[in-house]
Amino acid sequence: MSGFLIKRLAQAAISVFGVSALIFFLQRLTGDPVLLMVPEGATQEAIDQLRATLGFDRPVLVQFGEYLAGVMRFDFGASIVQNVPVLDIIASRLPYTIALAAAALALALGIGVPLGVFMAVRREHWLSRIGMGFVLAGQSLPTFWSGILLILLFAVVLGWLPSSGARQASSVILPAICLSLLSMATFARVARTATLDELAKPYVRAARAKGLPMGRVVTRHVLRNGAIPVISIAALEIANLLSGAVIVETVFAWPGLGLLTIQSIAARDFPIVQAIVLLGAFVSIFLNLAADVLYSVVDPRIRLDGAR
Amino acid sequence: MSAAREPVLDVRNLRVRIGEADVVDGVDLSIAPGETLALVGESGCGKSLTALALIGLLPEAARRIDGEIRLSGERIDALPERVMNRIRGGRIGMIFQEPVASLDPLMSVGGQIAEALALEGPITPREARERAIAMLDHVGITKPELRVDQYPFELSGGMCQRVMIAMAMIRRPLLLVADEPTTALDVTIQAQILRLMADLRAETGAAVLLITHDMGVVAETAERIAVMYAGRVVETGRVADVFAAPRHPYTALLMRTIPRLEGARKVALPAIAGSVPDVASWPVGCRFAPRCPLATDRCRAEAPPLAPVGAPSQRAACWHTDRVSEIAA
Amino acid sequence: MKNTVRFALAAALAASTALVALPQAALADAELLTVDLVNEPSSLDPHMQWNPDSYYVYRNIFDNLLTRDDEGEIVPQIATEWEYLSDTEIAFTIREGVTFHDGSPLTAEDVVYSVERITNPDFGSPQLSQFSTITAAEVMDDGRVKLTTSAPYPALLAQLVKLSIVPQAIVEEVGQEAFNLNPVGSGPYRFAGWDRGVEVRLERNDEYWGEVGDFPAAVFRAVPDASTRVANLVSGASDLVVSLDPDLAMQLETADGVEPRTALTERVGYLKLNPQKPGLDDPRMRRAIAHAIDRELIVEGLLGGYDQPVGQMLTPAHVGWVEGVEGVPYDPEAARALLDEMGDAADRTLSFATAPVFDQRIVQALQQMLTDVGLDVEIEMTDMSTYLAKVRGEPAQGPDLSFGRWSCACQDADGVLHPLLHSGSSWSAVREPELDVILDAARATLDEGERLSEYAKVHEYVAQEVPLVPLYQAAIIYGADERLEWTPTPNESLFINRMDWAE
Amino acid sequence: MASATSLARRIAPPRLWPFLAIAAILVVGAVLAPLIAPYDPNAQNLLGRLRAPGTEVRGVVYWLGSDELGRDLLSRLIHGARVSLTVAALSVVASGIVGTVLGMIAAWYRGIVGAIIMRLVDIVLSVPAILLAIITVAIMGPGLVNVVVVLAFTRWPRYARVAYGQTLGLASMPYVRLSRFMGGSTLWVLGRHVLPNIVGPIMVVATLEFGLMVLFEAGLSFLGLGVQPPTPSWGSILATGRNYVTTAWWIAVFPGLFLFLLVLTVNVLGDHVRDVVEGRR
Amino acid sequence: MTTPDRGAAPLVLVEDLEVHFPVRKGLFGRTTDVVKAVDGVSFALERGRTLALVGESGSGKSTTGYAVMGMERPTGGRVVIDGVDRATMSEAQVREATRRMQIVFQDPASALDPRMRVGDCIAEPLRIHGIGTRASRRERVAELLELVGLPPGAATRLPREFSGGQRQRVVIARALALEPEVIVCDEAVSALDVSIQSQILNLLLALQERLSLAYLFISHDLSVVRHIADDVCVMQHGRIVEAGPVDTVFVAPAHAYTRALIEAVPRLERATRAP
Repeated sequence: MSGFLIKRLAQAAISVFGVSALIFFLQRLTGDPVLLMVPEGATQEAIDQLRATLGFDRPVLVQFGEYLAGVMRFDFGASIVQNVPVLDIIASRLPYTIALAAAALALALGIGVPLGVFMAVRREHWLSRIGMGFVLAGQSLPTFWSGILLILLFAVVLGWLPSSGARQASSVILPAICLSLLSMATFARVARTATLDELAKPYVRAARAKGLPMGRVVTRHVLRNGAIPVISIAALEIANLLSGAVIVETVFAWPGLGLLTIQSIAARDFPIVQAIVLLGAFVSIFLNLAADVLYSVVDPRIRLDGAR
Repeated sequence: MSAAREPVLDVRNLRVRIGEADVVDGVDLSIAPGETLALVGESGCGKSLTALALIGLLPEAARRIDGEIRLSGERIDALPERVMNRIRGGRIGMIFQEPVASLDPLMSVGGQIAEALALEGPITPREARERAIAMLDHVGITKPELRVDQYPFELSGGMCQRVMIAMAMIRRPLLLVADEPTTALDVTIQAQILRLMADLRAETGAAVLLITHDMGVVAETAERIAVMYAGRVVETGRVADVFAAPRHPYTALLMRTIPRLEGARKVALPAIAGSVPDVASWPVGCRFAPRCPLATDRCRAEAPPLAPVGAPSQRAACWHTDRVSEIAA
Repeated sequence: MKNTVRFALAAALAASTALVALPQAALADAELLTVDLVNEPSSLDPHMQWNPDSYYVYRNIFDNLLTRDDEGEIVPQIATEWEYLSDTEIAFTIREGVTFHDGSPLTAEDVVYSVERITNPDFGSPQLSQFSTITAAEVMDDGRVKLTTSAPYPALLAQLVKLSIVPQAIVEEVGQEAFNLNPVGSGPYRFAGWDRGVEVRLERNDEYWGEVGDFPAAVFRAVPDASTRVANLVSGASDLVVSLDPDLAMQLETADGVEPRTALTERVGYLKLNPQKPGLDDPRMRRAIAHAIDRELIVEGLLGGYDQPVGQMLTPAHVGWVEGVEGVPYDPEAARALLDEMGDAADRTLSFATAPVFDQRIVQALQQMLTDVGLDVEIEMTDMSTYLAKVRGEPAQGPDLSFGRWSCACQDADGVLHPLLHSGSSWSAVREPELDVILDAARATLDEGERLSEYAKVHEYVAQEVPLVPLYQAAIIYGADERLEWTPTPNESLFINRMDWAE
Repeated sequence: MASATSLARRIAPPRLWPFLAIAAILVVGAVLAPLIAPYDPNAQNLLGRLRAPGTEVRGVVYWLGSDELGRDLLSRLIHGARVSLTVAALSVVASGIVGTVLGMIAAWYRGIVGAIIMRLVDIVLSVPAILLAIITVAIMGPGLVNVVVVLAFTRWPRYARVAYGQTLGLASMPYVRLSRFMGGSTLWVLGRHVLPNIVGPIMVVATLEFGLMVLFEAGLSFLGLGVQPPTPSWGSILATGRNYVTTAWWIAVFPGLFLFLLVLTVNVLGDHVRDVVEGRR
Repeated sequence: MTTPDRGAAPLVLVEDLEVHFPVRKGLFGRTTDVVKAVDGVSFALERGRTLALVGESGSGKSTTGYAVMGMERPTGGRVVIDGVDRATMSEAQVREATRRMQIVFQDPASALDPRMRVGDCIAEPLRIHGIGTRASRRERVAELLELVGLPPGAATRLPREFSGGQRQRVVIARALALEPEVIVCDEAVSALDVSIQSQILNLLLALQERLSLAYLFISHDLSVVRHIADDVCVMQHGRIVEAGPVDTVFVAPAHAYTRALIEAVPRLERATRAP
């Protein structure tokens, strides 16, 4: 167990370092934020002065070294644009991201998985066909488009829900629906595939032969066995939710990290982007790790030594 | 007619269709209490589908289009699912070819046995566990109190098959259907499992439908045999009678084509030409005709009925039962 | 399945707890003015940033040395009057009785401190270039504040409209970072809180020396998507939204209870030509381009008539606007003739730089108009940062054409024409010594008449040589609740104390 | 004969025919766009802006209405099909090839090479795709080719993962071991045995990705980073159209409908490909 | 034995062969245990003879076969091919040894690339070894198909169009392509239907006679082994418990395990004794 963890953490460290370096240098290839900060017509001297004040006139490698040294001390710097410590900014945005992602994930899992299982168990049922149509429809529309439709319908026409922002708890509903559509389809598909795979296995027939009704076979055996692919997809999907949130958060003015990401990239606010990427890398590594741990909980055959 | 004489299983004219093809084509079977009937055939002859049709667990693509199935005289072929669930595992136990894969990999073997017990009626977990342990012990698993909490992957194939047998027999079924129960096992394990099945049969008086492709296994375990070829029973009778004088060329060839521990060595074995035809291209007439050394035009045009021939117990579906001894020689 | 269900439940639980933890706003609707900006302010320290979303907010917290009235005239704010001591020295009388939100009085020292702070190169204010001509600020014996410039600088007063006064004592005591998080000014509203990413809250300053606002509180939210801003306004979630385009304004006109509010600003929409590139070094091609463009059609057909076509690189809101300058007329025939004259030299694909923040319809319409007279134009849209780097760099490497909307936020020709046309400016692609002389001369005198005559020459040059094609004076379009009493001004400020509900 | 029919039915059962028809129409429409489109998709008429479907302005009939610059929406949608399909197809092909090759190599060599490649997969997967896209566009500038490059760059790990797993599995298959044992070179074994056998699962990923790529391009257009204006893509039309939902619904509704049909078709066909590949039908 | 005389040395000589697999377990994935799959096995296979390795699953018989083929690296002992130790072979010698030894697996389905036409499958060893032109290879494929009793048209079809027995014939044809001297048959007939099994056994016997092949015949089926082999090694837990000519071992098994194995084989004869 701990050997496995150490190996995974070492791999993770390499990945995180790679991600940081990649993003650090890529970003600096795209120029710096100075021009975005100064008024139109700012003189060259003023621009150079600001550049020097912010430290962008130094060699990139020096900047990278400094950045790494900072990260080692858990110092992620301050936002160039906002002049506020990056950690404070991220800490204030993170709850919104978690709320949105969790709500979307709950919707996606809560609807997608049962739907997928149903579609596998009752393949010819009319509900299966409708369900599949619904799922396909959900993932066939760009979120920026379904988003505005949701706003127009539920906020403007019906007036049931807030149109945007995060003032009330109910504000999360529309963006969560919008964000969950794609993942819901993915979960439904994976659950369907996994269930179909399991249904074809000999133990299902054997369980039926010992007299278990189909429903019990599904709930007691198939679902548990089919959970593994769902778990591994869930880990990937959470990462997707976070990145899909960029557009959803933009449309719904939801103050999560997605919106912050895109704004920070546009503003070339390097320290924030850098920190978000780092956070993202950690989250994705953590999720994969969590998925592995979950596998071993579900499946006695998997011990955490990396081998099945 | 006394209850004892009534067959445990009586199947009439069973037909199973996949797509356009009748993969099981008019099969009749009957097993007396305490008797073992061996259903023999090569892969794809429909013997497993026959077994699955008996317990109403045909795969999605297949459907039973005809046939009466009686269990101790009672029709079970048109029962609602709910009632059928009680028969499965209760009055008919079944074991399969792949013992490891036939157990849920994520549930302890004790759990799976307990699950079968719970179907019988309310039972406390403690009692279920005790009965599971007792049954494991009964099927010859050492240290049952340890094994009961283990998972299938921690057990060998032979042990898994013992677990399967335990699960199938724990509710004392009238009929045990065993679909190639020893094919995946080593010979020494096979011998043990067959002995275990024989012991349990003797103890419970259950009838056994044993599906196998191994004539040796048939010889050692069954009283009666039904040989299937391409969806039909081509010969049936008491094992001793059929083996002594097979009346269908396929049976005869099948018995001669196997190398034996007491035969000649390093010589060409009598072979059956060609291979088992695909379901989609089953010939008209006698389906064995294309591979049969005795085949005539009649065979290729007209399917022979399963008719009494030879010993009193014996029946064969061949136009040339009289010439089969030519091959057997 | 049990696991997935359990997982889903856990996720739902996490979601609901996270939501409960969110800050809840509870204010009576009518008491609170809700304004939807595009982005949240980057900083509320008035010296630390330069962008409209910050300005909209902090301008209500801070008073500036000078300000403009609704007609756009420069009028007193913290300075009550001013007097030129010489061409390079100007003395300001500081208003008495003004207090910061903490109750401390605003003094001449605070004014000097504010000037020194923003002009200190090490401080790194993005606004440095607007005030860099100021070389000294001192409190005079009579309590007035004297500013000294390195040379006569006619746009100084216009620039000082943007100089916010910060409290020296507080800034020095709490330090830069804390002041940034909790800004204290002397304006009509005080800072009440900032949920990062969500909203900035302001409260009315009841002790304000000037016009005290009617709204007890205001909230500024960041809503990046224009369609969402419109939806917010229509659904009643906000009272005022900024930055709409004419087509969205049209939506408001058809909706109940809301309406567009517009004002012509000092922004000039223009097409910049790069005379340093082959083909475009020929004035005939540049004239042809100017002839090809139908400003009227763009304004009337595309911009819904909110904007105003211009023939010079200024707007009537600018000092330096010369009445009657027509610019190059729309004449596609003349354009084609000029291009024919050039022959093969005109056969080149012209790159046309733009960025997503600009109205792409205009850019595409321009492209179409140029295509119509036989030019081959390819749009290169990049994000703003890349766009700025391209249009500002060495012209030889820059794009052939670029679209822009220029604002110096000073309503003075010097802030537009000097950077865009002077060879010493990195924003200019023009290398014309004679023009440099004119621009320098116009900048070196405080005499408005003299300046006007110099700028008339510049307009003449632009119309003749066409380094720029002035297109229109941009309108700013807000969406507002019909009941909101408020008129937008050219300098794009949102003074909450000048707003009220009707009735 | 009968088996040929049943094969045809297995590959294209009747319930798929409507979707195959849609796919065919879309592809043919995209290929023949210049011939089919009634007007020049970029021809503006600022005096004929935002006209409802069926309106005629100076001899030009806007069957599906006109857009915010008075261009014929139908013509733009037909040409847009070209762009959307091209971007999706090219990016799927590019990322598919890169990912498959890297995945196979990683599984074949294992060890250091495999570790490096799979770490790279982790890295790219752990960075939000949109962020990589934005940065890449910022460096390279937008445009059709660059959009494809961006998509390929961000999506290849998905194929690499599948190729990796599949190749690992195949490497232990007797025929692969035998080929290798007999002295088959890496290129030989990977090219002759591994690649043909992992094409199925890769195709499954590709069909899923295809729909996503169409949406991704649309997302980039929404953020102003898609194909260059005035080039029409469904995504870019839809992105502008959403500003006109209440005033000129047709600009957003028609591309939305087309996009929906396309992605739906791809998904339905993709599901079918998956079922066939995985032997579930 | 030590003289590298081609005539005298057995074709395959295995001495004290050990194949141990590490089992990684425990906290840090240390090697805490080894599985002794093959543990000191010795035998010799002569030209034109059939040596059977018989035993139950896990007895190490397949691993031994792989080690002989060079597909598994021994951890101890020697595999000597025609007088040359595998461990000391040059690259060219390895190549040559590869050519002279071929293997037929149990499952013909997984032994053939499902996407490769049968002709290409059979010609693959030739192509890899760079033997012949396209045309000559096609000829050779036709020859081989005939040799194993398949119609010439088979070359252009895919494996899935054939039955299990026919596929095993294809596998055998491929094994014969390089004119090997030894064929390792790893449970080569175990997965086949009974009616097919005898066909393949007959084919193997015929081929041996015609091409003087040596077989290393790995099987768990004692009846089959007795039928086809000259000599037999009975394996249990990685060791040979009994070895000798088939007649001797089957008639008078010396080891208890051998006796148990033989006794466990179900026999037709017993049916007649049944009540």
